[in-house]
Amino acid sequence: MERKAVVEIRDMTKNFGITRALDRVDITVYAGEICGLIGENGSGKSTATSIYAGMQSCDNGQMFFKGERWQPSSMMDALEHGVGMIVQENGTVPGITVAENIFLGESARFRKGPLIRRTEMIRKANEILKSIGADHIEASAVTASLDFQDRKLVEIARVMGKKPEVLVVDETTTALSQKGRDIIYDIMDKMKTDGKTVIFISHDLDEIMEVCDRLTVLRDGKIIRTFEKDEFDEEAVKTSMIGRELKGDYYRSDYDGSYGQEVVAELRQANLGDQLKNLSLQLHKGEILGIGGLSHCGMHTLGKVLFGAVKPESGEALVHGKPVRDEAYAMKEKVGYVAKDRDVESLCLDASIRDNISVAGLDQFAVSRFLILPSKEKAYVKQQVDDLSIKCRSAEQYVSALSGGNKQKVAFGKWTGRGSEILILDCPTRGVDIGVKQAMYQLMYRMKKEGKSILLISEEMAELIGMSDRLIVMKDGEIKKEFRREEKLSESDMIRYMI
Amino acid sequence: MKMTKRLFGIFTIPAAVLIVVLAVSRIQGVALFATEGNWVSFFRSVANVMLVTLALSINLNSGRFDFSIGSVALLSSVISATISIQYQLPVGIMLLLSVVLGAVFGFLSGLVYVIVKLPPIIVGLAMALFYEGLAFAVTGGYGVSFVNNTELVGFPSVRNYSLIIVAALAAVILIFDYTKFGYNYKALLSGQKVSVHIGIREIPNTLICYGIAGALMGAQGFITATNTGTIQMTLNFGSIGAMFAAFLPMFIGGYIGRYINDKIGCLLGAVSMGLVSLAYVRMDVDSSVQQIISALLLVCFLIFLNNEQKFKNLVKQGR
Amino acid sequence: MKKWRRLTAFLLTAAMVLMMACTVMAEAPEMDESETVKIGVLVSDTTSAEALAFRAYYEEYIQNQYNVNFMYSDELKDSAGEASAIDNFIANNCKAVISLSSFDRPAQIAQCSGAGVYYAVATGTLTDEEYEAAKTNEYYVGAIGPDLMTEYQTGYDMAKYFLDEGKTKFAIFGGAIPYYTDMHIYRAAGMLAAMCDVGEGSYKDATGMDIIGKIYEDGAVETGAIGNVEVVGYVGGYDMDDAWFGKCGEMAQTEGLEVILAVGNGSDFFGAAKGEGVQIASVDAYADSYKEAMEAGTLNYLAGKFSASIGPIFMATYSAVKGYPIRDAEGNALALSQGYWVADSAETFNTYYAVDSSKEEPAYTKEMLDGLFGSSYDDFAAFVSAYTFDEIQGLK
Amino acid sequence: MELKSVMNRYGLKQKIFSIAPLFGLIALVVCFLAAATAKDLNIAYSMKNILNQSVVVAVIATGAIFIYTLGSFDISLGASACVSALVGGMVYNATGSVTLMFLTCVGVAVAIALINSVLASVFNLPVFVTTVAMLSVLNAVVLMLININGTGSQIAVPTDAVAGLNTTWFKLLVLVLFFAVCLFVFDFTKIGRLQKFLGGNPVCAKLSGINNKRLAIIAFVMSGIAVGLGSFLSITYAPTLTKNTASSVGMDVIISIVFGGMPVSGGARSRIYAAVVGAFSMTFLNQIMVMFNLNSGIGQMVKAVIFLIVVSLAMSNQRNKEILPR
Repeated sequence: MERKAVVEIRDMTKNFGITRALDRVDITVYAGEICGLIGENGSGKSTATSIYAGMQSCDNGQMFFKGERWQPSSMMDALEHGVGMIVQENGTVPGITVAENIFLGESARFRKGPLIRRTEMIRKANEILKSIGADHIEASAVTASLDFQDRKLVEIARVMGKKPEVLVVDETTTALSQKGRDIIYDIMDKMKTDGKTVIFISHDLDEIMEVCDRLTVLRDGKIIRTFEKDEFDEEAVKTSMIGRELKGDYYRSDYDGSYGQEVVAELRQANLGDQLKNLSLQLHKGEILGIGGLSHCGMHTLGKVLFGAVKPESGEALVHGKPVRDEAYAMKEKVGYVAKDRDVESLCLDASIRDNISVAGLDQFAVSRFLILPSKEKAYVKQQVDDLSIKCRSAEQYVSALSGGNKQKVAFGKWTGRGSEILILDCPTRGVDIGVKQAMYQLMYRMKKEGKSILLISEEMAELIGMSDRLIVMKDGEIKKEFRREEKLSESDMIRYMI
Repeated sequence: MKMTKRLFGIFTIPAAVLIVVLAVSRIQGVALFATEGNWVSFFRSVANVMLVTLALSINLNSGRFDFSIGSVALLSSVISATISIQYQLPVGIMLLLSVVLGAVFGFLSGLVYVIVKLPPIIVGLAMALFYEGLAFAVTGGYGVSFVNNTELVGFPSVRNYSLIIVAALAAVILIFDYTKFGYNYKALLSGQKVSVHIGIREIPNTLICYGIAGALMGAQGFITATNTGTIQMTLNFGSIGAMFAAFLPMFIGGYIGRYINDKIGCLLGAVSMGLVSLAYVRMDVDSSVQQIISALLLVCFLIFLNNEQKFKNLVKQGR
Repeated sequence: MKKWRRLTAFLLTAAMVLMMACTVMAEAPEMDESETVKIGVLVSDTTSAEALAFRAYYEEYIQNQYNVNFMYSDELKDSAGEASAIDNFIANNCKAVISLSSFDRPAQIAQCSGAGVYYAVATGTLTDEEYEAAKTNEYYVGAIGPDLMTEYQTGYDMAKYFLDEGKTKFAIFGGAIPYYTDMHIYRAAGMLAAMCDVGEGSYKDATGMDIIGKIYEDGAVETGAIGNVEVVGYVGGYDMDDAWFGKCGEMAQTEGLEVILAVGNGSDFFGAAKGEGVQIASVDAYADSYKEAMEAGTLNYLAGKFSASIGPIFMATYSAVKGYPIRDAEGNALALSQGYWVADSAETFNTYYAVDSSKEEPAYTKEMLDGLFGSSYDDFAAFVSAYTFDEIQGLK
Repeated sequence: MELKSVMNRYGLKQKIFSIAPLFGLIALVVCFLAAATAKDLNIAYSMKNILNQSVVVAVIATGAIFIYTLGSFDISLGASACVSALVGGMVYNATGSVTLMFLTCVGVAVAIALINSVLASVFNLPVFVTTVAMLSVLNAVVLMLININGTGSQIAVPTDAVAGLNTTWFKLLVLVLFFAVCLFVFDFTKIGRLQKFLGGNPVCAKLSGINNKRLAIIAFVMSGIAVGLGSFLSITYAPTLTKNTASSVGMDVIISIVFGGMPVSGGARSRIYAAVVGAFSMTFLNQIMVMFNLNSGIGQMVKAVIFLIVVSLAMSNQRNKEILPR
């Protein structure tokens, strides 16, 4: 049977400053299939698809859509002509209604004379929400009042309302509950049976192999290999993703799961809105305590409370038995906190590597904790850069110019440099490529062995299972289940308590 | 939202101001609205404050602090008055001219901003200097005077000011709430990056914002000019003062805007300020005392806004 | 040390004056115009009608007649601004500074004489103490302008004019009284003094010149009855905000008000708002806007400076720069008072205005000024004291 | 190999643009000297004059950099300088002590700064709007001070009392010393480092244990000291004080800081020398205008254009092509 090429990308090149994000990439996707794109962070998979979906332009190369030359001027334009994309980051505008988000940039559709008919817009939006199975969302609600998952569904509604021929789904499922995932899978299936095209981007190998008919691997802006369904093989895909075989352990290899007796940090009956409900937990010396759950189960808040950044309404956070007043106190007690939202909470992007690393370590190298001697600072920063092998031109380079993995290393360096004994890591490997991930897992393990304690909050179940001594599953601000470290523990065991 | 809560939110501030002002003037033994002139000056300050507040908030809501609005009012009124005197135009045409010229100068400010892509505050400062200088150069420093042009100085009246208030308010509500531009404006306002990625064109939208703010300032400049029949020149940022008076009504407008259209909030904020101004006039309050009262009002309201939750908790505990 | 220097300066000046007197007697002073003389002009309020009219006279008339080049300061707001502007003039090699700015005159004099630059006050006077300190300073040319008594009298005459017409209800616009600007206080005091005299009453228990002190105490004028006349309204300051314009409007429309007496800017702020039958009087300059106001009947009385009034002080300065300072017998610098042209009808206003705004034949022409070059103090004083319109026209 | 050289060049470019304002200053100096030669200017006197006219703004702006670094904005600096100078002048007239006057100037300015910062930080108010309110309070205070004083429109310190300090060397000394202190605090102590970080990303700063309230108060105190010094210097320069004393300083400070290449959003790109560079650049620019005896209106237009050009050049490497800056 002759397959009909719908999406064709030929010889596409894109540079960001000095970085070559795409290097002569060719991609072809056919009607009636779900094609997966996989690769490490910065491999170019999102760049290529976002260019095709009109979000940005390429420097060189050609695109075709159903055999015709394809040059969308914007996402709106692309969507108008049949190519829709659901983006990785939050793609909704918080301050306006759901309906306005669904028809973002195309309010003119409801124009009568020069004026826009609001009620008509809301009615149409409700129709679309219903058609994708998200009728629990009210189109006249303000988007900011929805949770993350529903906002994602609004975005999906925006795209699906246009009945696209091609749908690009970029790492959308990670943060969704089963219900959200099911909605997306249903949509993808339906498109496939209708003879339309889906491009599915994910870093989750299991998921992508399950869903896709074909799989293209990118690395460093180049197409490495395309696997047909019958060629799918986890190890082979992984190898082509990172370009070498992973040497050594990925996660930790032992199933020992033991830790010290001493409680170094704990929460006592902490309450905070719907985020924490009478929650107590203890972190021990030399323990990696994993906390898993859906994005809004309260685990991210938990991390902040333990670091003193957020005050619980009642109950308390203790470190070494004493209440944590604020972040500065926590730091004095050698607690470190790597936040989930790296670019906003962990780093100051518009500052140098030096600034970012030394800001938390001033009490380590500043004379009398006050005077900064350039030579001492340089040495301190260099130590962290070397220890974590941060790839950079110099320590004076702005953090904004670094890749995701290297940024995260800087965020780590901030805390490891000052000898933190207790590390609260919130999604530490989010948006980090496999190579760096592995390095971080090994670092965590080493720290555990050194007797340090780690609270690992993550949305990635594999790494929780792979790394934790103890694993707590949260839902709606409560602890639903606690697992001990064991070989047999699987993701489905966890999911049962999460959803 | 319940209707009572809504009405409460809308009218608490203006009503409270009215009650306080009435009570104080009763104690002082003066009537607030004694003469026709009092009504005229009340409506004038409402119109004035509302126009500046709207103009300021259009851009400030989007994070663009534009220092040049005062100079736009100055320059557009200078040119429109000069032309009107020269060709003996009726006052309605002068108003129209002011508004159009204001829109043009506002648009130009915006154009410079989108071309140089510097923070709006910097561009605003430069444009304020430029427009003040231009107004000075155009009139040779003399300013414009048409005290004796009965056509033009006959403008101030309750009816005319109300017409301006209603027309301006209707126009901005229509434009910002019922047009494609308005929908895109709101989207860009709280989700700049997402909206741009989607394909909403930010530059034209921004230019229109500056144009509308300029048009409003053109009307404001017209009101100031026709009030006395003279336009005094100013240099070295003398024109930015007008903006500071708009902060309090803008915050009040923002608060009221939670319960009703935010533009109407601006009007109610301006009404509150108009009452306070009138009270100053009627009770002959010394200008330094005025300044201190205004500053205290601003600070107190800000403290309330920024600590609202704490206040609510206090009230709850109090019960 | 200091005394020594002063003494030497004094002796030197005296000697010079003596020598000068000898040379004057010996031969007529000669105007050498081979070199362009740069003169700096200090202006505090660059946008006032008065300042602009003065500037036009210097730049469009004097500069065309003599080999001089005027350099103007920017708007000045305080004494630091004055000092900077003078520094600029000195750096630009100005030979003299003519000042229309009065934040700190002693400092201006000190700064100029320190740099060997001549200094003159236009449209104003020094206080007695200031004059005492400066009069023998070689670089201090002198001051010509309305002294404070002239200001007082101007206010007095203005109010008297209307009182004589039988008007009894007045409102006063106090301009910069809240900021304690002397000339505005004296003008207002003069107005009130006239009311006391005619109305046979007193202002806060004071009459005549004592009223000046009362205004200084309050920084404002109090409303109320003065005998059988009444001050029904008062506004001061230049706040230019809604409340201030409201006050102005309210004052202009006060029930029964007959006349608004303004220390300045009368028709600017009240012309548009005034009620039926209210007359306005003001002190200012013979500018375009006042011409229209007079013709339209919005303004009924104007005591105005004429733009050429700063002609003589230019000549005194120019003369000094060229080596012929004008000094009295004791070697003292000029201290001359000069008053306003008063117009009470559109007709007189227009007659004055035509002369005042002429760039070919202004009130003081080159021919008239040339006669002052190197003249004696007395001749100079006589010339300046004949400042009324008719007197000046009579000289032509 | 090629990539490396490109990277080096990129790094270099970043550096060059960051010192563009310095080039701007040099260009202005060159223009000034060229014009001065052509226009027969007394250059030696002019240099002294330029110092006189820059020093107050340079000192105050240098202190204000600490506030700007936090991404805040203080519009009440000019009014604060006026109040400090007036109170200082009154204290001198009451006591006859220059030292007391100096201490009063600094004390009053610091007190005002403290009120500003404590109000803003205790009640979580936006700093800019707080200073707008403070501006109107201070303006009222100025009128009252002049009222209380009762000697008419001014408070005059005898010229002789401060003439000894109205010298080039004293001014240079104050400027250099204060600049050195600020440079030290800004670049070599924890305070400056944390302030830059706080300005760059307040959320991350909080999560790095930085106490934003304390740093904001320190920033305001630094600017208060600067305002005090500035008001003292302006008394020595022009001892007759009126309601308009230092009235143009407020805006001059903002313009100078921006002209010197300081990003209005503060953060890590903040430079302590921006204020001095900007203040002197503005004075040189003004001097060039003066030489050409431009009409005030046209002069101001030319200034606006040059200001925009220099600032655009200085910030040309910080621009986001995709969305407009806010």
